[in-house]
Amino acid sequence: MNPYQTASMNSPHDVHDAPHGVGHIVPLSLLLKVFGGLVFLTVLTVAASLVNFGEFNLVVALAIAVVKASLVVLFFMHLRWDKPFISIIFIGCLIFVGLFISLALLDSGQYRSSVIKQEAPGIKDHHTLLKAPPQ
Amino acid sequence: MNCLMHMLAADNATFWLPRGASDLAGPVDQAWNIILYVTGLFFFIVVGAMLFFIIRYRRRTPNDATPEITHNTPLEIVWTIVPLLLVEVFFYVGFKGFLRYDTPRSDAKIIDVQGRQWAFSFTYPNGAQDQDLYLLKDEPVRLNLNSTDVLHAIYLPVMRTQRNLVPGRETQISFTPTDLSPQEGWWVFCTQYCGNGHSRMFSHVYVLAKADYDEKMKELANPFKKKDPITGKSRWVPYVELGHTLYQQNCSSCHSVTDDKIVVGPPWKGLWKRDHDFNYRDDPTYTLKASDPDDKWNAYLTESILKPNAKLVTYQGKALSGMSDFSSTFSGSETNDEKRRAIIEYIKSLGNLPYTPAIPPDSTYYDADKYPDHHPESEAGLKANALTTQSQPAGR
Amino acid sequence: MTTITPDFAHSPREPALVRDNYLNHSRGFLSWALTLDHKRIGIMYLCAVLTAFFVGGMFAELVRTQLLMPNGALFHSADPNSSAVYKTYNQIFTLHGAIMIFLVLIPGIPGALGNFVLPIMLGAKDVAFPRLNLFSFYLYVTGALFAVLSIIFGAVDTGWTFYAPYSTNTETAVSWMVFGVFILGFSSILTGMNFIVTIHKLRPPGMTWFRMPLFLWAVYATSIIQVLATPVLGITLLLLMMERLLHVGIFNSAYGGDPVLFQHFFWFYSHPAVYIMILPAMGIMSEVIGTFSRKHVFGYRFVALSSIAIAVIGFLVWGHHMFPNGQSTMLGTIFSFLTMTVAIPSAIKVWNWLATMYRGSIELATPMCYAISFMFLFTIGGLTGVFLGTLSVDVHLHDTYFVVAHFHYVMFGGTLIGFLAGIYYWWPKITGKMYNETLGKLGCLLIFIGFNTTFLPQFVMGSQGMPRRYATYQAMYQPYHVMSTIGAYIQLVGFIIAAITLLQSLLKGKTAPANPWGSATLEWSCTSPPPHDNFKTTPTVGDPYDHSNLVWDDKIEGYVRDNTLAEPYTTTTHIPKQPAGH
Amino acid sequence: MTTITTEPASHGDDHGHDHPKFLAHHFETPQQQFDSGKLGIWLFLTTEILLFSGLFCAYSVYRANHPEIFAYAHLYLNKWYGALNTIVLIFSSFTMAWGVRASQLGQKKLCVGLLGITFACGIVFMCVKAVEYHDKWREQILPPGPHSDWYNPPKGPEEPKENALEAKISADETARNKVAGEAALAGSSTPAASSAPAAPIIFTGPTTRLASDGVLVEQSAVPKAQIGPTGIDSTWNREHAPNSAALGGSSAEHVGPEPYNTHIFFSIYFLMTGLHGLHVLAGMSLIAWVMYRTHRGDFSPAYFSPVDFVGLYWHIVDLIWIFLFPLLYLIGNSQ
Repeated sequence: MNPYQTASMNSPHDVHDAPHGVGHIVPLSLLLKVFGGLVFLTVLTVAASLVNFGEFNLVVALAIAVVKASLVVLFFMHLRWDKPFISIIFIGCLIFVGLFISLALLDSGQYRSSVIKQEAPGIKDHHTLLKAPPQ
Repeated sequence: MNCLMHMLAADNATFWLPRGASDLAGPVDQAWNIILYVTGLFFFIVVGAMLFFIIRYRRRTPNDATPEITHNTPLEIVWTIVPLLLVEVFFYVGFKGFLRYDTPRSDAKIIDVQGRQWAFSFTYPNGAQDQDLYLLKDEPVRLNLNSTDVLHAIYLPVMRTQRNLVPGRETQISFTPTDLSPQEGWWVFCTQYCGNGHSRMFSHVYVLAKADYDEKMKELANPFKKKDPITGKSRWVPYVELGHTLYQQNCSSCHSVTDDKIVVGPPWKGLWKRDHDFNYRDDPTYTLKASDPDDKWNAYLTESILKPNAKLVTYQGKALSGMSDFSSTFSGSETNDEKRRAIIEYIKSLGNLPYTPAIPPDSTYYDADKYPDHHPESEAGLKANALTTQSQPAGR
Repeated sequence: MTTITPDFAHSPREPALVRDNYLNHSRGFLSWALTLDHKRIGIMYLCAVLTAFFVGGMFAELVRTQLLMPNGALFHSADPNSSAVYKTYNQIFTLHGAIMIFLVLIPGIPGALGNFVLPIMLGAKDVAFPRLNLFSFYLYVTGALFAVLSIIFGAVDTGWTFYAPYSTNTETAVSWMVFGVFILGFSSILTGMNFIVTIHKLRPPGMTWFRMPLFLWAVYATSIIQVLATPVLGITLLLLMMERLLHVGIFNSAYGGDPVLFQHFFWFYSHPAVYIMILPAMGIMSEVIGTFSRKHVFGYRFVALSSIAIAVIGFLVWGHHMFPNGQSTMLGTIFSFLTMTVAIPSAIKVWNWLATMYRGSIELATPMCYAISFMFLFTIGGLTGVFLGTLSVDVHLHDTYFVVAHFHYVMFGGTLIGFLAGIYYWWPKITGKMYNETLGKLGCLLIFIGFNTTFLPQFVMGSQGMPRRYATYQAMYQPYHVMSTIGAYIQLVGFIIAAITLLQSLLKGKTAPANPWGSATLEWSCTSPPPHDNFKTTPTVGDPYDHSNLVWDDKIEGYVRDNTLAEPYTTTTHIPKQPAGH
Repeated sequence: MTTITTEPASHGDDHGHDHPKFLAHHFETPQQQFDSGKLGIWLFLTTEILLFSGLFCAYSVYRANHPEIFAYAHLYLNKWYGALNTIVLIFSSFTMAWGVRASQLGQKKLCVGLLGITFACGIVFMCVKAVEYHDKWREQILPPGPHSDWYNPPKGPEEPKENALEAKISADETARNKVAGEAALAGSSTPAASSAPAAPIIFTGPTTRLASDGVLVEQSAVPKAQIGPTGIDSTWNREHAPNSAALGGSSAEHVGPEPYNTHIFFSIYFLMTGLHGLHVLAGMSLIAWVMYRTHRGDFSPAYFSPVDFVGLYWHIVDLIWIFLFPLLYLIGNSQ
C-alpha cells in the first residue's frame, strides 16, 4: 500500500469532510461570524483609542489587534484544521520575532542615557556632515 | 596559588600579548592565559587522538571488520557537560574583567575624546586640546567618547581596552595607567573601519609622572596655541578666533551674533559702540554712548561679564534682566583674563565700526621659538587675523 | 521487500556515460538552462560558486600582496594627509569579504552539493519544488551579477558588514552591492524552504527521521536558519538602501538614527549565517569520516540533534559581535553567556567524529585527508572562538587580526575545506569519473600548509594589537604579515593543483563504480552518475551507517552490498505513520 | 533534442497507479503534493512576517526611546482613513476565504466573482492610501529625502501662549547651557555637560547652536491648541520627555512644542505602509492570476492549491495591516 495514503488519513480532519478532495472546507456561516467579529473589534479599537488608559493605551490596542490576528489565522487561514506542525512553524516564527525585537529593545533602553539629545544635524544641514574632511 | 595567579597575569610583553600597562591588563591577561592553557590542552587531546587513530587504526584490507559501536550515552553526556562547565567558568572570568572595564570610576579624571575622519582629538580638564593622549600615572582616567561623522573605535593595546566612538552618543572607557610610557609613547589605534584613512587614524598615549604631566598640561592649555588635528601643526590663535570659540562654548545660547534679535540677552551684532540706555545702573549718573572712548567700553564689557547685574540695558524697548556672572570663567588667572579680553575683541569685531585686529598676546602666551612660523607679525599671523570669521570645527 | 540493488546488468567496466543518466538524458543548452532536475541545477550552482570563489580568491591574494609592506606594496601614498589611494584597497578587501560570504560560503554547500545529493540521499525523485529550485538558482545568478556590477559602478568600500553610518555616507556603489545581496538572500530562502519541505514530505517508506544521513540533518538545520534569519537581512538591506536614498534616519545618526541598531539588525542575520555556512560542512564531515573509517558514526542522535541545537542557539548569540561597540553591559553579558553554550554542540560533533575513528578502519583517501585537516583547523577555529566569546578578552581582541584569523579558521578551514571534502567525496557520483588520488592528496596538503602559514601568524599579530581592515600598518607587525602573505601564495598553488586534479579526472579519469568508497547511504546505491529519476523503484532504507554488508569487488573496483551478510536493521524497517514528523 | 520542458508532468510518468495531469512527477499522491505546497507556503509566510519584523523592531525601539515623537507626529495621520482601510481589507479577507471555499467545492462562477471582489477591495485600499500619501506630499511631511528637504511641515499659527513657552524654554536652555559651557571649559564632565547638545555638532555658523537646541520658534507645525486636553502643558521640558515614559507612555505631559526628529515617525510610517502597499499590489496580481486560472477551469475539488495559497498570502497582508493600524494611527489620541 502507499504510505502517503496512510499519511493523509492520519491527519486529523481529512477524514470526515470532502473525501474526494484535500484540505478542510470552512462552513460559510463560520466565515461570516468571524468577519462580523473582526468588524466589531475594529470599531472597538477605534473607540478604545478615544479613551485614555494612560500607560495602557498601547497594551489595549495591541491586545485587540492580537485577537483580530488570531481570528484571521485560525479561521480564514484555517490553521485550526491544518497539521500541528504548521502551527509549530508559525508560532516558532513569532517567537523569533519576539526574541529579535525584545533584545534590541532591551539594549536600546539600556544605553538610552548615553544618547545625546539633539536635533539631527543632517536635517539642519546634511552637506556639512557628508563633506569629506580636509585632506 | 598566589604565584600562579602572578604567573598568569604577566605584566611584560609575551609572545602573545603586548605589555600590560593599566589596571585592566591584569584581569584580561589572566583570563587570556587561563583560556589559552585549557583550550591548548583540549587542542592537543583532539589532534593527538586523531593522529593516533589514523596510524593505529589505518585500513589494512578494504573489507576490514569494525566493531559495531553506535553510541555510549554516559560518555556523550560527560563530554557534553564537562566542556559546558568549563566554558561557563571562562564566561565568569571574562565577566569579572568586563565589569571592571565597563563601570565608570567616579573619582576618575575626565578627558573628552572626539573622533573624526581621520583623527582623534583629546580635550583635557583644563580645556586644553591635543591629538595625543597624555595620562598621569596611577590616576584613574575616564575617556568620554564621541564621534562627529562615522563609527570609530579607540583601541589602546597596552591598556587592554577599546570602545567604539558612536556618533550621536557618548560612550566611555575608564582605566588607571600603571606604568610610565617610553619616550615614544604607546600606540592608540582606530579599530572600527571608518574609510580611506582608517589605517592612518592613530595617535599616541603617553603616561607621565606628576611633574611632567602638569608641565605638559600647562603647555597644552595655552589658549593661543592650537594644534590642527589634521596636520598636527601648531599655530597661533588670534584673539578674535579664540573669542569666537569661547562664544560658541559660553554665550551663543543667549546672544545672537548674526542679527539683532533678542534671544535672551542683547544681541552682540553691532553692540560695540552703540548707544546704550539702561533700566538699572549701580551708578545712577552712568551713561554709555557711541562717542565714549574705547577704554570706557572695555571697562563696561568687562564689568558686564564679571558683574552682569551692575548695569542692565533696555534694548529694542525691552528691559533685559541680568545673567549669572562668568567671573569664574573669565577672571582669576592670567589665562582667564586673556580669554575675557578675547571675548571683548570678538564683540568689537562684530561692531559696525571697522575693526583692526588687536595686538597679539605677550610672550607668556606666545612662545616665539616654539612656533616661529606663526609669529603674529608674520604672514600666517596676519592671515589668521583676517580669517577669523571662517571658523574651525568647534571641538566642544 | 526489495533491498537496494544497483543495476549491474551490464558489465561493470562498461563506460558509465553510455548508460542513461542525468547527464545524457537530454541534450542542448535549453535542456540545462531550463532543467528542473535537481542534479543539473546542483551542477550549475557548483560552476557558479567555484567561479565566484576564484574571483574572491584573487581579491584575497591582492589583499595579502598589499600587506607585504608596512606602507602598502600595491597602494601607498607618501603624503601622510592623503589617504585616497587606500580606497582601492578598502574596495578590494570589501569585495573579497562580500563575494566569499554571500556568493561562496552561504550558497556553496547547500546550493551545489545539497541540491545534488539531498534528494538522492533521501531516496526522493527530486526536491519538492523543482521550478522554485531553478528560480532560486537564477536569483543567485542575478544577485551575483548585481554584486559584480557594483565593481563597475564604483566598488563598495564599506567592508562586508556595511556598518552604518559609513555605508550610508560613502559615495561608492553600496546600493548595488546591497541590492545584489538582497536578491541573493531570497535565493537562499527559497533553497531553504525547498529542502525543509523535501525532507518533511518526500521521505520514502523506512526513511524515518533517525534513519536520515547526518548530512541531511545538517542541511535541514541550515534550512531552518536560512528561512528564519535571511528575511531580517532582507529588511536590513532595504532599510540601508532607503537610508542612502531618502535619509530616513533609522540607522544614520546624522538623521537621528541609531548606528548600534543597525548592528543588531545585521548580526541577527549574520551570526546565524555563520552556522548556515558551517553546518552543512559538519554534515559532510559526518558522512566522510563514517565512510572512510568504515564504521558506524558514533552517537548518531547526539550529532543529529546537535545540528538542530546549533541552529536554535545560533540565534541567541548575535550580540557577541558588539561587545565594545556601544552595546549595553547587560546585553553583552547575556550574549557572552549564550555564546559559550553554543560552543558545546560543535564540541560534541568533534568528540563524536573522534569516537567514530576509534577502532575504525581508516583509509586516507583524498576526502578523508580533507576531513582530517577540517578537524585540525576547525578545532583551532572553535577554540579561539572561546577567547572572543569571553567578554574581557574580547575587549582586547575585538576587530584585531585575531578575529580575522579566527573566522578564517572557521569559515575557510571549516566550511571551504568541508566543501572540498564533499566535492572530492561525491565527485565520482556526480561525474562518474575517478580522480588521481596522489594529486588530490598533494593539493590537500599544500592547502593545509599554506592555510596555517597564512593564518597562524595572524593570531599572534592580532593579540599583539594589529587592527583589522588596515591598508597600512606599523613596522613592528611586518614579519607576521610577510609570513602570512607567503602562506597565501602557497594556498594559491594548492588550489591550482586541486583544480587540475578534478579537470584531469573529467578528461581522462577512470569510470567510477556505483559505490567506490563503501558508503551505506542511498546515493551510492544508484549508478554513477545517477539516472534521470534517481531510482527506478522507490528504494527501501536501512541504517545509513551500517557498512557491515558492503564488500569490496575487485572487478568493479568498488563496493557492493552482499545481502547474505547480516543487515541488522532491515528487519526493523517500518513505514512512518506520518511523513510530516516533528 | 530539447524535449525537456518546464512542465514536470511531462516527465516520464513511470508510476503504476494513475498520475493526474496536475500532479508533478515526483509526487506520489495529490495529498502529498497538497501537504508539501501547504508547508511551503507557510514557510514563505513566516519569512514575510520576519521581513516585516525588522520594521516593527525599528518602530518599537524608536517609540520606546522617543515616545514624544510618536505622541506628537501621529496627529498628522487621519485615523478615519486608517479605519476605512482596515474594514476594506478585512472584508477582502472574508471574500478571499469564501473564494477558497467556493474553489474547494468546485463552484467556479462564485469563486471567480469572490476573487473579483477581493481584487476590487485591493484597488480601493490602494486608492485610499494614494489619497493619504498625496496629503502628506502636499503638506511636505515626507521622509527627509535625497537632499533632506522633503520634510518641512507647514507652520502653525503662533499664539502668545507659545511665545511665553518659548521664552521659558530658552531660559531653561540658557541656564543649562551655561552650566554646560562652564563645565566644558572647566573640563569636569557633569551630567549637564555630557548632555550638552552642542557636543557632536559640527560648527556651521553662529546660529547652529540655537537650531541644534531646537529652540527655534518656527518649529511648531500642528496648531498647539489641539495638543492635550488643556492646550500646552507649560511644565513640559525637553530633558524629561525622552527619559520618563516607557513604551506607550505618551501621556499628556510629554506633548508640547515639536520634539526633535519628528521626521523619524514619518520615515517609519512611509516604510511600513509602503512595504505593505507593495505586498498588497503583489497579492492583487496573484489574485488576478488565480482568477484567470479558475476561469480557465484549472481547478477542481481535488486540486485548488493555488487559490488556497494565494488566499493565505492575502490573509497575511491583512494580518500585518491589522497591526499597522493601531500602531501608526491610534497612538494615544486621547490626550
